[in-house]
Amino acid sequence: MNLESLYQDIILDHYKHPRGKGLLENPLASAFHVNPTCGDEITVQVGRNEAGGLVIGYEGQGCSISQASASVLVELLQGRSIQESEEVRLAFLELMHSKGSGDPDEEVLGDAVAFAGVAKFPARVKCALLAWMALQDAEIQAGLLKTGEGA
Amino acid sequence: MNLESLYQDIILDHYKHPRGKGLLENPLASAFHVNPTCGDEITVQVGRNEAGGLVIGYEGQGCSISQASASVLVELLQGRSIQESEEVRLAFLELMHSKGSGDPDEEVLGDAVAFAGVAKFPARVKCALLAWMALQDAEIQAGLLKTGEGA
Amino acid sequence: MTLLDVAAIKADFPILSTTVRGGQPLVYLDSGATSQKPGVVLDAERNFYEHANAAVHRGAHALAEEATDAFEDARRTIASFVGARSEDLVFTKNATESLNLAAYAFSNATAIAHFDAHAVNPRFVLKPGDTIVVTEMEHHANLVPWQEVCRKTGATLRWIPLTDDGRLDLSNIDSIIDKTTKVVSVVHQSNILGTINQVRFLMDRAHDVQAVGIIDGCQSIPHMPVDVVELGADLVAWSGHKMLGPTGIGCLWGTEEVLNAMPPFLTGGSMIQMVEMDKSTFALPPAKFEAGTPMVAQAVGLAAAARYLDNIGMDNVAAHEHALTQYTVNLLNALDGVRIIGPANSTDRGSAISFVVDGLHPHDVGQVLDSTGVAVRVGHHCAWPTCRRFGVPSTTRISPYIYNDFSDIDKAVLGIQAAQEFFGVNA
Amino acid sequence: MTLLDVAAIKADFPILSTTVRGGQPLVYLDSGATSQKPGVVLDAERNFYEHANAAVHRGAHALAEEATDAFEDARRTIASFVGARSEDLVFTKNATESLNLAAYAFSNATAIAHFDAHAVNPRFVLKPGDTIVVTEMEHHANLVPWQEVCRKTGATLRWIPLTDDGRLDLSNIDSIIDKTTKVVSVVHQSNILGTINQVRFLMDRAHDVQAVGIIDGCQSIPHMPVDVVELGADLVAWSGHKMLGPTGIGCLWGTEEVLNAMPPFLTGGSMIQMVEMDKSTFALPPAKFEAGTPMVAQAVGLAAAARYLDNIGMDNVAAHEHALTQYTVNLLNALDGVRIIGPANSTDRGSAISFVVDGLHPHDVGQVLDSTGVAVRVGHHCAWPTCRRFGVPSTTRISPYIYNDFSDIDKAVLGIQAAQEFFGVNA
Ligand SMILES: Cc1ncc(COP(=O)(O)O)c(C=O)c1O
Ligand SMILES: Cc1ncc(COP(=O)(O)O)c(C=O)c1O
Repeated sequence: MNLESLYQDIILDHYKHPRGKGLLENPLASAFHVNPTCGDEITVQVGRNEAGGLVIGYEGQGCSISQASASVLVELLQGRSIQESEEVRLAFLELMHSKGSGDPDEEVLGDAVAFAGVAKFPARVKCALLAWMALQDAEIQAGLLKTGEGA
Repeated sequence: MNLESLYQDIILDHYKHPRGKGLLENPLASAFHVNPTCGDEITVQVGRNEAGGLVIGYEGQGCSISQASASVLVELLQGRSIQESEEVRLAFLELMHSKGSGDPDEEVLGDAVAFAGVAKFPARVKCALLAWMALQDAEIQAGLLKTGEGA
Repeated sequence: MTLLDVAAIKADFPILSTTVRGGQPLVYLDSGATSQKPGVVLDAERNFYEHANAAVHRGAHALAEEATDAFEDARRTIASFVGARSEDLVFTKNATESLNLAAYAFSNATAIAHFDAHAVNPRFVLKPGDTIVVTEMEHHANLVPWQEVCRKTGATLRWIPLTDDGRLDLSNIDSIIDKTTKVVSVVHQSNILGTINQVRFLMDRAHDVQAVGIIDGCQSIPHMPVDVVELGADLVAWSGHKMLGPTGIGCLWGTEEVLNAMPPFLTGGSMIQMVEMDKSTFALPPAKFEAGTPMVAQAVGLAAAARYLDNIGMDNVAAHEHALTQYTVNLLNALDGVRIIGPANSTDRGSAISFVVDGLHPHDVGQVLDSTGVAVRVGHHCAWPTCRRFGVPSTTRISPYIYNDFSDIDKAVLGIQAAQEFFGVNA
Repeated sequence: MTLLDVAAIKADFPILSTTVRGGQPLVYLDSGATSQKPGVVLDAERNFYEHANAAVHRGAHALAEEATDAFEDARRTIASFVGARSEDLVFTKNATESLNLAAYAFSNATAIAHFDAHAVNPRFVLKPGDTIVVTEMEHHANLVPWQEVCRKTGATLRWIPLTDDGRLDLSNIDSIIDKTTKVVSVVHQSNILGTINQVRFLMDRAHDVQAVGIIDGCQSIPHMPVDVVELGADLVAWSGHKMLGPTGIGCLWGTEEVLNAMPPFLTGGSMIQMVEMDKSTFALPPAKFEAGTPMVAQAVGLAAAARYLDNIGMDNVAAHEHALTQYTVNLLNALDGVRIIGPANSTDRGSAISFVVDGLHPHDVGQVLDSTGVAVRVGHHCAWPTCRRFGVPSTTRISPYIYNDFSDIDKAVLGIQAAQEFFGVNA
């Protein structure tokens, strides 16, 4: 049993008590992504607050990993600058593609370090990335990010 | 070397000195067949003489086996009744599908018994049958034979 | 127990004695996706490569003859496995290609008819107003190709809806299959619900209105005795890899009449009669539909698989699976918080059994099972609209085969309970 | 001798130590049709089945992950063998399917545009007056599919003619590739003549007129270093079985832009993004073009073949074949009554060498060679119009590969002389 390395308590907690779930009133852009193998879906919306920071809303249905990952994303990036959030997003991408050999920086990734174990399960990496890919897409649509950056 | 079992003298003789080659003036029907793997082609034509016997003409180009077989066919069947010629044709078909284990009846098959060795070379069976399939086709077109009979 | 000597059968499959996830013995319950291969199938393929490999139907040398013989012997073996003539059996790369081949007969004939109506058989020419009928339980492979035909011809797709217990709802069948219908293409046994459909009835209905009748036999031919001729269809498609055969080979059986009437699909070498720079004529079936160098070694492997199944006896395979189905359905029905999607009994249903667990996502159920060595499939099983029909995003599916026994099912059930426990959703 | 240690290479191929026709050691000179397979390729396939077999891209259990990894690793290996990104490499069952996939992009887009012009990229929509350009030395696989596109769209087929020494006659190229041209699809190395064509020049011409440029790389990729990106084409097709890989797998490489712009071909599972009963959206390439359960074991086998060739070094393969070509051409030129069909020298030509013998039919030449254990191909080599161009019904073809040496060629030449003797046509 290596279930605990995948389903860390932080993940289960975010799954059961998702943070910041809900859609925005006036999003700049909205991206709907599905995982075509399992049907999991997520809508991620972005806007900006007065200070220029990111405002993120989301809705979705799916497995514990995909839903917890969306919740962690919002908790981590809500209100941050585009530049800061890109740094976190890229670090998360790197961690997920590390096949489990990554050495995640908790300073940057916060609760998202809990996903380190997911990287050992290639079939679940897509679940963990679902919200993050949708975020990138929404940011590109909103003109906050250029196409192809860091993808 | 088992070349001699394939290329019996009779076959080489018919190849070098084809009998009855040439087209008919007023055929009842004409069938053009090709071997799509090698491009060998034959046209077989049928008519009937006053006694009701078969009149056969042909033209073609191809390997020794296909050309000798056409020559043997004409020599054997020219002037015979439809019924007799069917008997020979079916006996030849059987011999060709015998994989070399056939015991050909020289009374029925005449020079065509020389093709017994060809039956051991699956890739050449088609060559040997080319004229005989075209004959059947021409006979069906001419109304001398019903579709599917013995095929 | 059941009729089969499962321990002996298991020993024939090298992979079934391996372990996964750090030492867990593998319990493979995902045969609906793909089956495992017995050693005899792997041996047959290798033996072909080591002794007879050459291009088929094109060469005249000794190896080419042996390769051609091996290929055509394989065709005869596989044809006779389903009660067919070998002339009526077309090899493809998988069932998806087989179904696309059927679908393209319609879009190709329709396109050619624009320029040369006499060159095609009118049965295959579609126009706006024509309808194509499928069911709401099709695998994407028997749905998307027909959507595409509609996009290309203006025809309309209709489908037979489902009842809540996962059967075809035939109450309005006369308004679904009607005079406008040109194709009826239905799955024999659903890969997600397990339902076995009354295909003979539907094929007869298709023929009543002169439609072409097609059956997706992917989940029936590996699991029960099937005589394709008796199904009453014009075309039947299935895959080799789900019946112990290699990947990369599928089959399409058709009646002589319909195979002759269909235009070719893939074109190129070995499917022609004559070729000139600006026009070609085509060979007779099955060659007409087998352009290019075929999957020769895979055909030889699949023939070995058919012989292996024949030795067990397809009646015995079906009886064995029926017993497993009954056992599984009963256990799942007894589990709190577990709901079967599809028939919740073992009447007219095969061994693919989908279910959902209250409060748990199938991915998470599957992951817990996996951590105990039990391999099941989670997701929409390429039948996404069927999931939607039952209001679930996806399911977990147990699909046993000849190498599974009751103890494998027990392990799966224990895993489901472990998942409920782990995620704290015990009923 | 040449650069390669042929004896050591031969020992890697189990079939090459077998005998044929009652004890004759096999001399395999038919690699243009299909190559033999080294043990490492057979081992890789078997190892996959025995340790990792499962459905790819669909499952989440341990085996499914291993199978998916094996499949995608294979894609990376094969892509890097031809200098490509793995995202741009599509697996098919053979080159014929790859070329049909390309051709169907045009007929499908054209049919869809009838009903929904916005749903397709206009580059792929054809109409009467548009032209498709091929050459007079195409394999049927790169000719018949385009004839079929013309039948379905009203477009016209044009071809680049040949010179008497078997080269492309480019003297009128500007009137062949012109503003009406939407596709230029040409063979890189002819399988019948051996000619290596100036594909870069032709692809650039294609792009000058905004046509899609396609290369049939079946006979080049196995035999010389090829960087598909540098060829300048939009799409490049080839087969696995001619480059030491298993039967049942082919490749289509494409630029990201063109693969994205093409409509899907085969549709069904694994190539979708979302499916509803009446409409679907599609995945990105390469998945978009890989409907159904793929040829997983074959991809793994082909990757082993690519590694095997990489270990030898494609430069060395090409140099070796060049030496064999030179040797063969010289010997054939020196034989009375023998005429090479194709370039009669070794400049810009590969090792497939066709010839005719005065007074002898190729079938009979091949048969005599076969009786001495030498396997060559006879017939029109699926390039029937090319035969007609040279006024011959068919040819005999010697096509050596890495496991052949000069002594194999010597045996073939002895066989030709024996045939002349046997049939009494000695010059
Ligand atoms: C030049 C060329 N193109 C296309 C093909 C077709 O390849 P396949 O039969 O593997 O589809 C071949 C080989 O037969 C070939 O030599
Ligand atoms: C019912 C059904 N139809 C079609 C298919 C498609 O088969 P394949 O993926 O082998 O083409 C499958 C399996 O995936 C299936 O279960």
